[in-house]
Amino acid sequence: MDKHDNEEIRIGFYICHCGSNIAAMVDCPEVAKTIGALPGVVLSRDYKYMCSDPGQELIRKDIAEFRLNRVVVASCSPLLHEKTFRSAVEAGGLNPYFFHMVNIREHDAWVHTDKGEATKKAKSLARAAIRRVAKHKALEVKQVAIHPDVLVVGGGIAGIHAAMTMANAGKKVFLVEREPSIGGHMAKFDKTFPTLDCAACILTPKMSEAGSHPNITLMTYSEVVKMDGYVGNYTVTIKRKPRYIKEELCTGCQECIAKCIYKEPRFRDEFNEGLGKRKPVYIPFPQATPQVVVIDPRVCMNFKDGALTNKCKKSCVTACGEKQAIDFTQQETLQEVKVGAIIVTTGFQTFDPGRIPQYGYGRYPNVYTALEVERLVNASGPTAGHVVLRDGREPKSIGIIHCVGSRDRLTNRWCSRVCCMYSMKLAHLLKEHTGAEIYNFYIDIRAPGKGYEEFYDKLLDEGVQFIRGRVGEVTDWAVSPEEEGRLVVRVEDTLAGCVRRIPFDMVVLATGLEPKSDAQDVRRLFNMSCGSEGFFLERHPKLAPVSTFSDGIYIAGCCQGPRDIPDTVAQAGAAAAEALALIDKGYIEQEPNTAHILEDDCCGCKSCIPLCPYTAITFDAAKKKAVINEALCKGCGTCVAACPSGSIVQNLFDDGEIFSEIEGVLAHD
Amino acid sequence: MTTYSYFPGCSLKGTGRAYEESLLPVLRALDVELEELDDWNCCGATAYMAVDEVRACVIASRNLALAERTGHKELIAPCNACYLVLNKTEHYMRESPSVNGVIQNALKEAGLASSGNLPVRHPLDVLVNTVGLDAVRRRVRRSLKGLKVAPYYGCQIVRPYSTFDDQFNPTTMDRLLEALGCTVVTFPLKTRCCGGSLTGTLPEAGLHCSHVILKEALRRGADVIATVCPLCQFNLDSYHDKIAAKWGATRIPTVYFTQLMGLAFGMNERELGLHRGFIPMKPLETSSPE
Amino acid sequence: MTNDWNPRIVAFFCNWCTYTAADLAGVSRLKYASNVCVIRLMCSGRVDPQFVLDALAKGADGVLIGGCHPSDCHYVEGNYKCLRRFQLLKRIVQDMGIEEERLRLEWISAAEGAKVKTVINEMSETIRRLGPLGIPGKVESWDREMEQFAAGIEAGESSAEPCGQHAGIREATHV
Amino acid sequence: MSKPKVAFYWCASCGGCEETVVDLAEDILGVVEKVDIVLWPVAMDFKYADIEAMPDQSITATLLNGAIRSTEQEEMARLLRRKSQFLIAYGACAHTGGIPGLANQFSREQILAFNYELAPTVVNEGKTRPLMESTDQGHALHLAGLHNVVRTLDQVVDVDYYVPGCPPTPKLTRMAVTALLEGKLPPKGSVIAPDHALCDECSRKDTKPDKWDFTEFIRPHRKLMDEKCFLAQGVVCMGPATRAGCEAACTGGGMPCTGCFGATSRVRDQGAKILSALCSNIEAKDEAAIEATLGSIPDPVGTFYRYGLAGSILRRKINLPADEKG
Repeated sequence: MDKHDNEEIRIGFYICHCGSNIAAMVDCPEVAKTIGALPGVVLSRDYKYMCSDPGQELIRKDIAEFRLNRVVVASCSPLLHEKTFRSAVEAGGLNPYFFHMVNIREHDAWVHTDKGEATKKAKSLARAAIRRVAKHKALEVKQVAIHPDVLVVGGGIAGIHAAMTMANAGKKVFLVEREPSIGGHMAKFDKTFPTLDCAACILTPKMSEAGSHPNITLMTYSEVVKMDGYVGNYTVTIKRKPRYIKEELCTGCQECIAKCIYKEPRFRDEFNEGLGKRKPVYIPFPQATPQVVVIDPRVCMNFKDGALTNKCKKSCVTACGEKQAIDFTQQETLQEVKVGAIIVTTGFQTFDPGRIPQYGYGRYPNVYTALEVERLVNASGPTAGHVVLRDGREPKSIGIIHCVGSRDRLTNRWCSRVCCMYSMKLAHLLKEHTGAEIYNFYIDIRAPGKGYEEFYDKLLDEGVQFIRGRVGEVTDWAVSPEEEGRLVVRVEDTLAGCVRRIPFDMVVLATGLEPKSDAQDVRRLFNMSCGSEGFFLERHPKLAPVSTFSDGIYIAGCCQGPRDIPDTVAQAGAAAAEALALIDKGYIEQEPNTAHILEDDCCGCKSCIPLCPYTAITFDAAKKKAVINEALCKGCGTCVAACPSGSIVQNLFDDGEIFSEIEGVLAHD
Repeated sequence: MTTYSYFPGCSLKGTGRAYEESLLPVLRALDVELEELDDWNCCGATAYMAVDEVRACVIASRNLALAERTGHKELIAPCNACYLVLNKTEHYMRESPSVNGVIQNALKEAGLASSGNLPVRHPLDVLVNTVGLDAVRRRVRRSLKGLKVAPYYGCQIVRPYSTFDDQFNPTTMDRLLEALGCTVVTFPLKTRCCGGSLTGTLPEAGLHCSHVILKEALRRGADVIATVCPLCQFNLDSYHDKIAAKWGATRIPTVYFTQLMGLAFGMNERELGLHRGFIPMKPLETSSPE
Repeated sequence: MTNDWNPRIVAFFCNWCTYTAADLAGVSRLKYASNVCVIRLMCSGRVDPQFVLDALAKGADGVLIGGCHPSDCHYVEGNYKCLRRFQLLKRIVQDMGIEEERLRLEWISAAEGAKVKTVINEMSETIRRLGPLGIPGKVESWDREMEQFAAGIEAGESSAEPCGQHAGIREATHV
Repeated sequence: MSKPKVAFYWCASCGGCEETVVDLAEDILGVVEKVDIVLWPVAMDFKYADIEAMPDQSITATLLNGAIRSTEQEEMARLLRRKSQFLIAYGACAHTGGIPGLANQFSREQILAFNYELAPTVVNEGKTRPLMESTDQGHALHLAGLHNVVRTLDQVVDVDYYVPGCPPTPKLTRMAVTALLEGKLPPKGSVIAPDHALCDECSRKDTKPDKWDFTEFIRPHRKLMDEKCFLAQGVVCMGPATRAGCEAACTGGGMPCTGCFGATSRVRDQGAKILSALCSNIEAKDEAAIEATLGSIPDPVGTFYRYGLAGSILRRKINLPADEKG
């Protein structure tokens, strides 16, 4: 049935030393010798770096010189270099799929300790590949056009920067943000370390630019609920939550807020971490983008438990006047967009200090989180930048506890990377605002960045105290008059070598960064993986840090792991560049590992039809046989395994190939 | 009427007699019967644990085996030390095949066996999470309104196995006491060391631990300290003269939470063993039976 | 079992989760038993029960299948299909006299390099304990009864009893 | 020139195959006059000696039915192989082991013990077992020995063609014979039957649903079957994994297919394949629920390997002894 069935098989085998990575644990010449003796193998070499140009050149030359028609390379993981070698084979004039790769680095040399055993295993794996490759068939790569538009999920600094980069490159971008305004965490910060330039001053321009950019469609107060399709051709469904305001009509004059029947703001203000109050109709913060108010149906008089009652006299509507931007009947809507690539920048959440009760957050009013303090010191914050405790006093002494929910086996093991620096930033700002005496309790100071260490020095000069030791507890248990009515930090001073009790008016917890609580859902939504700690997993820790295992889906910012603003922006740029590279190619080549029905053999039993998650298999009522639409097939092979009469074949993974691989790994020398 | 296996341990038959005297009637009043294990032995705590952990577990495991044989679904151990050692033993039996091996062999010798899966529970846990606070409230005859109590849990009940409450800030007893009408004072030293056996070996250090707790309880304006552990009760109640001599008087009674429950249930102070404490509790003249 | 004997395990790993996890184990330089050979498939749903039986028949002492965690399948539900087949296959294999521990299905996500290590080590320990399955050898020994017999005939001494149980039929008995 | 010589022989089988030859009805006459039947124990009287006397290859074709289970069967298989140009495995037993192949789940001793002692219908105080050598009134009597393993014909000797089925249909038999007589031979090793699965010719095919979502497998005796596809009714039908050619005799007659024609040429293990197809379409997603559904298949081996065990990938229960005298 296949023209290659009867041709003479001439296999070239190459085993790579990968410097000493493989050679140190696998006796490469020995393997080359053994494999060279196998039937069908006309050439067997070991070489220092197969992936290098000379290595690939070698393959090309050999194909011509030795009339090779199959090639096997034993080196690293195919996930890393399969493409490389396939193109080398192609360059040699062969169909790229007359090639098979053997993973003797990640799956052998690196994980074993006995050279004899590792070598034996390398032989088995190679032998399997030799038997398999003989069965390989010539395959055609399918080219699929790419949709040029892009989706960015998450409107924090990462999302904004990625969107801007691509929009400036002329791409149409959909920027989806869950909150009523873009800006993310950065918008809540007062100053940024170590330069101390104000976050708002550098972020706001970017926000409004993104909001007004002709190539950017801003979708705030919206969430992605579904993603279909494949790289280059994704169909994404976006939920637009009702903000009860017609965005296009609202001018942001905020009259409605002023005229709301609630004279005073009295509801928890999310943006100010609950330190401030807002009205049912509000605008999250002065620089919010878009400058469009939003109505909170949970507290608005005109609703009850979110349901419209029209009980309110609607002074806001009157205030809005002929603009008529307020629409209480607004419903949640679903919107579909088609894009070629997706950049996920969904960010992080801060650690909930309630999980460490011994630090007293929630029990002692004067224990604050760092993010709360960011709002306290912020000029546009709830206290207009006036640092006062909940009881109105100004703190005379402040303790800042580092690594709360970081580097801790009981909560999160990782270092959150930014806490040391922002703690020092807050120390500086608090001192500036209050002149209070300030202590930092740290495990190690981690200041690895441009101007970071210098900033640490600066603080030492400013007389901020640093005590090395993880704080045991924050308590109001007083043993001396000066401790009465204050918060006592009990800590082992590991430099002085003694346990100390230090009383404070205010304690600040430098809470760490962790994956968003719904990261797992988002991961599933976009078909990504998560690391063990729950941050999104990059395709390769070194070489593909913003790619994921799903082609065309990229990640940037803290959703991939804790990082500071400069790194986040750099990463967002990188993700944008990757997406642009993908899109501007115009088409993607699809791995031809799809399945097809052997029409004469199919008996039309329909076993396979319900199994396909992509409905690629349909029943041809006329022929009474199943048909696979290879454009929809993603090549999982589930139907192939299930076909009871063996009438479905999967390219690259057909039964014959796999059986011979099994035979190969089990055959003895 | 639900029945549990009951492992009293040495304390409840000795220094902690009052605990048992109050525990049994209080539970009975709430339709819970305790059936004392026949032929139980030392739980393996203290010295054993320090000398040879595995053997200590073997000793404990015998009690677990006996309990499983009774067919009751759960075992109740009121003494924190017993509670901890029994749980610890089961933990090892599940986690460490080697330790489990030793234990099973030893048990086989005695014609016994233990799955290591029998739930070992503290009465506090049972009262709040199984019997329930509503049932408790319904049974209150004489509210303890006005009585200021410092809830003291000790170290062993939530550490290292926080099976039913937070390791650093347990609140189960707080809620129970509130259900009795008491005012529970905020007590940051809830789980701080009472001195444990140091009071015997290193009095200086041990007594200071107790002193700190007593002093803070007074500072918080508590009338009484409520405890869930015989050793804590003993340490906090028995050394007042020595403590006074060293750091000044800190007279405050320390009673078992079950004794307070008994009072609230309108039971007789003597039956509840309240007369056994060195520092007697002020009679509750204020609150009269409702 | 003899210590010099090393179990042979064939593993079928899905490309997206378990194979990647195994790569991660490599990158993290975790060390594990060297007697497992991984065959890469795109999805655990591609694991045809025939592959498992064939591997055993060709000399594997155990077969390990690795896929994405439930509801994490790169192809939505391939891993469920695999699980369903696996559960019945296990029963059949047991009925055919093979210890069920010789088959193992594990969900290992791309992040769980350490799990690859533990699973493989556990499994090769289990199988070391069970001893060799050695089906090819068994089949050989089964067929010996024939070889000997055939040899007997060739030697034209079929009235003898090569297997001690053959009755010569030279004297033409009527049928 | 003389007529081509044909032999029929009968090993471990029920005799149904012989019936089919007879079922050729009047066609048999056509066959008889075109060929010389040199061996047909069931119908005519021959001596093995006559066969032995023939020169090798002198028989044009031998249609051998039945699995190889005894030393005698083995010897005859080898003998006939030697004497024939074409050896044809005729019927499920010779082809894939057939029902006798199910004996590969038991050891030789288990089988003898059950048949001669333990079976409830057996009364045998003396625990007498058949002897291979015995004398009766001075005559030495010989019996064939029972092998430990049941084998398909091609596990013993080289086979040229296969005619599948339990039993094969007259139509296929005719096809085979005609092919031989007219010299229109398919490639060696072919199975003389279509190479697609049964559903293709099943009258119930059109009632096959597009989604199965099995929650339970019902056994045929449990309920009255209607005209719909058996799988649609939750009944295990081997049709999808079984070679066509029987013209859906069973499903047409109200019984699900039990798989006697064996698998298609693209499948190595019929049982594994039907298992894969059915299980993939179970509704449940968690182990417990899946287990519950599978619980309704009490004997998977007997169900999925009814005719194919001896020829399957595993062939025989692995932990049975290789050699057992009895």
